[in-house]
Amino acid sequence: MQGSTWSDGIVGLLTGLGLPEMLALGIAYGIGAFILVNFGMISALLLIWITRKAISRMQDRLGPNRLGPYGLFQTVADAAKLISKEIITPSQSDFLAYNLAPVLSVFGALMLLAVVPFAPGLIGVDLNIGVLFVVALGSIGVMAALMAGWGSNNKYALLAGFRVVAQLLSYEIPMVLSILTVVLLTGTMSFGRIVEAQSLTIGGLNLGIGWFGVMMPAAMLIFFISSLAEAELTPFDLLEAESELIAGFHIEYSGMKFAMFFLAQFVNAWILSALMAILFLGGWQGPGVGLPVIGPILGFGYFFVKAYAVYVLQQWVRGTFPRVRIDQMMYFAWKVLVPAIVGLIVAQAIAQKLPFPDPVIYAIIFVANIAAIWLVATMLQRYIKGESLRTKRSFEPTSLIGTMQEAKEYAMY
Amino acid sequence: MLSQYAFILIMSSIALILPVAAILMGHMLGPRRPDAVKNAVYESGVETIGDTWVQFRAQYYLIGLVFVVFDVEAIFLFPIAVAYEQLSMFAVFAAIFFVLLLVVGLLYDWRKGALEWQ
Amino acid sequence: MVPLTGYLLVGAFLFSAGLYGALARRNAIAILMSIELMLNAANINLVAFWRYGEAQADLAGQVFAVLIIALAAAEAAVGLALIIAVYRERKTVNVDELDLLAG
Amino acid sequence: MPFPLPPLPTIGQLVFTGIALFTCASALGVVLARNLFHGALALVATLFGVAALYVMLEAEFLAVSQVLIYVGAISTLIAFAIMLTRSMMYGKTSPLNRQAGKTGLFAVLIFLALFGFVQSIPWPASAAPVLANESMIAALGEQFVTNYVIAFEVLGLLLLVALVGAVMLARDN
Repeated sequence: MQGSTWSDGIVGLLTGLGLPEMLALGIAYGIGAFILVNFGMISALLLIWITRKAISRMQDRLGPNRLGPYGLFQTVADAAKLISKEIITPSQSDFLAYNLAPVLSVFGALMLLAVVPFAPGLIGVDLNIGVLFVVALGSIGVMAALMAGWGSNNKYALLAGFRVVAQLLSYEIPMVLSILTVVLLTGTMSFGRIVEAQSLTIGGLNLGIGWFGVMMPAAMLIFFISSLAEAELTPFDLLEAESELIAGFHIEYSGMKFAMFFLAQFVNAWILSALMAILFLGGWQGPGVGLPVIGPILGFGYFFVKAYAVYVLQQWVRGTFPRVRIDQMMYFAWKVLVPAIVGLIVAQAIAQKLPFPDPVIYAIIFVANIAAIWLVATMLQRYIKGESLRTKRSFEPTSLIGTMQEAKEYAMY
Repeated sequence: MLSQYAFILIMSSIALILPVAAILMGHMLGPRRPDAVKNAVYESGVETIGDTWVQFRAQYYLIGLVFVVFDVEAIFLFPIAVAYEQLSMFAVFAAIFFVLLLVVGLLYDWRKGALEWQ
Repeated sequence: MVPLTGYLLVGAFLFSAGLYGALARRNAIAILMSIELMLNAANINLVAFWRYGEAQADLAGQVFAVLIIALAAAEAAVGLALIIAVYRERKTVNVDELDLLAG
Repeated sequence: MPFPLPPLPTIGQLVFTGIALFTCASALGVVLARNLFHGALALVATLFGVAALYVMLEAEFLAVSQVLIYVGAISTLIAFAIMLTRSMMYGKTSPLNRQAGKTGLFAVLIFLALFGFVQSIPWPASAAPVLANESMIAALGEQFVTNYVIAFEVLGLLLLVALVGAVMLARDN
């Protein structure tokens, strides 16, 4: 079905030792899966360190710097602390939902790693429906949030759970549709082939810079914004809004159970950045990946550099933007992102059927993307103008309120 | 193909066992001194009044509704996108018509204010 | 390989369970969930017959099944909206208390 | 005469049995759960089981749409509706109506009839290998907009009507 994969070597070795092929494959898969899952768990420690360092630099602080070089072992200490904490179970919580929720949320995050292509041939499993597999796993996170909110028997947790679900659902649509633009272009849903399609071969040499993000900046931007919302990062972290909802749907969780939600959140954020790198920034593609021996190693490096770069970008946005209100969150998802991406898809679908050579079609898609960005920018500008007018008015003397006509700019919304 | 899903099966069992093991370890290593106040529901220190199952607004349901319809749309568009190279012009228009039908639905909800958070 | 009978029996079980739920539960939402079970039972049979049947290349079973899944989504959306509307009027979703038309 | 041992089950059969038992048990949970939210969780489990059965039948696109639409969308709607109608409040009374006993007997009879019927027909025990999977998804997409284009467009219309109608029904006013 596909070329050589990572499991071939192990299977060959084991069958050479006289094991039946079925068992060899099972052992190989077991080893691979175990490595992947542990990679997810351990990289979360690193991610937390990166996050704290990045955020603190933006806030003119040093961040963790005591334990180990650059404070690298701070998160290890934190994990040790969390593991030795008492796990408090609130009275009247629902045993099934309360205890299953943290497990499921980690499960949903870790399983995503199964389809991430790390390097040429190094992908857990290159499913034909890889893209939809990722989207489908997102629904496990939704269920986990609902279960946690409901199971804790806490009004605030339930309310936050509802808000999380509303937000995740709203931003899942633009995210799925922005992935659809890539699928429409490549005609495949397997991540392996999507990355392979982003090479740029000139004169038999794979330059590896045919990234879709260059051609489809609007789709990439929409994916990035939705991934911020899906990862519950700051412009869209109103689910944790401390002033209203205490701490979100996991308020009643403590110790390791809380740590599980925490871990799932970081792994999720990283995988979303990795997905952006895969879908729009070429994954492991880069100059020199076509070379025989050094190529795969270079590809591995490229992938991680890109994924972590996008992750740091996420943190940058998180460190700079203020939190949106819930009505703005809804407005942005359904009235800005969804129409923009649906329009883009229709434009791209038409462009791809035009009887022109490929470069012309790509140029048309690029122009459509730029137009979409411009449209979204103008719409946002109008919205912000209306908002700032409203803010200004709410500070005017009360005697004037009611006597004034509604401003035209604001009345549009 | 089934061997690919064997990997998914193996990995999902590992991905389930690991968090369970971590939580059980937390249970074993951590102290265990529950009391009534500690186990009480946390509402910023204020005593809980009434039931948790307060009435929720229908807005949440409306979001779910629009989501369901667009989710179904997306699931149909993905195989069409995979097959896109081989499609005839008629098929392409059928697909675009399908998308436009749902856009009409979105516009209707927009006009009716179902997408606003009141 | 698993014989076709296995899939059909799972389908039969889901159908019977759904039937029981649809007829015996009092809560309208529970009835809706039971109906979803019955739809799933039908879907299992469709896909199983497609897989074990002669005309695999036709994909009719799969197309039907996807259409039914989408149909179930529409049904659930409208059905639950109805239940919510009824709840708003009558403050109950127990079907044996909803006897407006019984006179 | 030695008693003939049945052949050892293959791995596929073992996995199938596990999935089938899981699915049936959670289906029972759906209809019998006193707590409606537990019923919804059992429904999610059942739907996952059915998706796994689709994978066993090598219909992976169907499996993933099952998870996406049923688990991701419909179950969420059901959970929302449970909260909105405060159905948790009915936990004290019986979840079953007066005719539950008769209905249970009826359902068991139906299952037995189906069981006997299914057993009585010599179904094929194995199937031809499925066609290459990537091309199957493409073929599926092509079928939607060629052979089944009417059904496809009608479905689009139905979704539109559902969207409009359900929003009208569910809005607070």
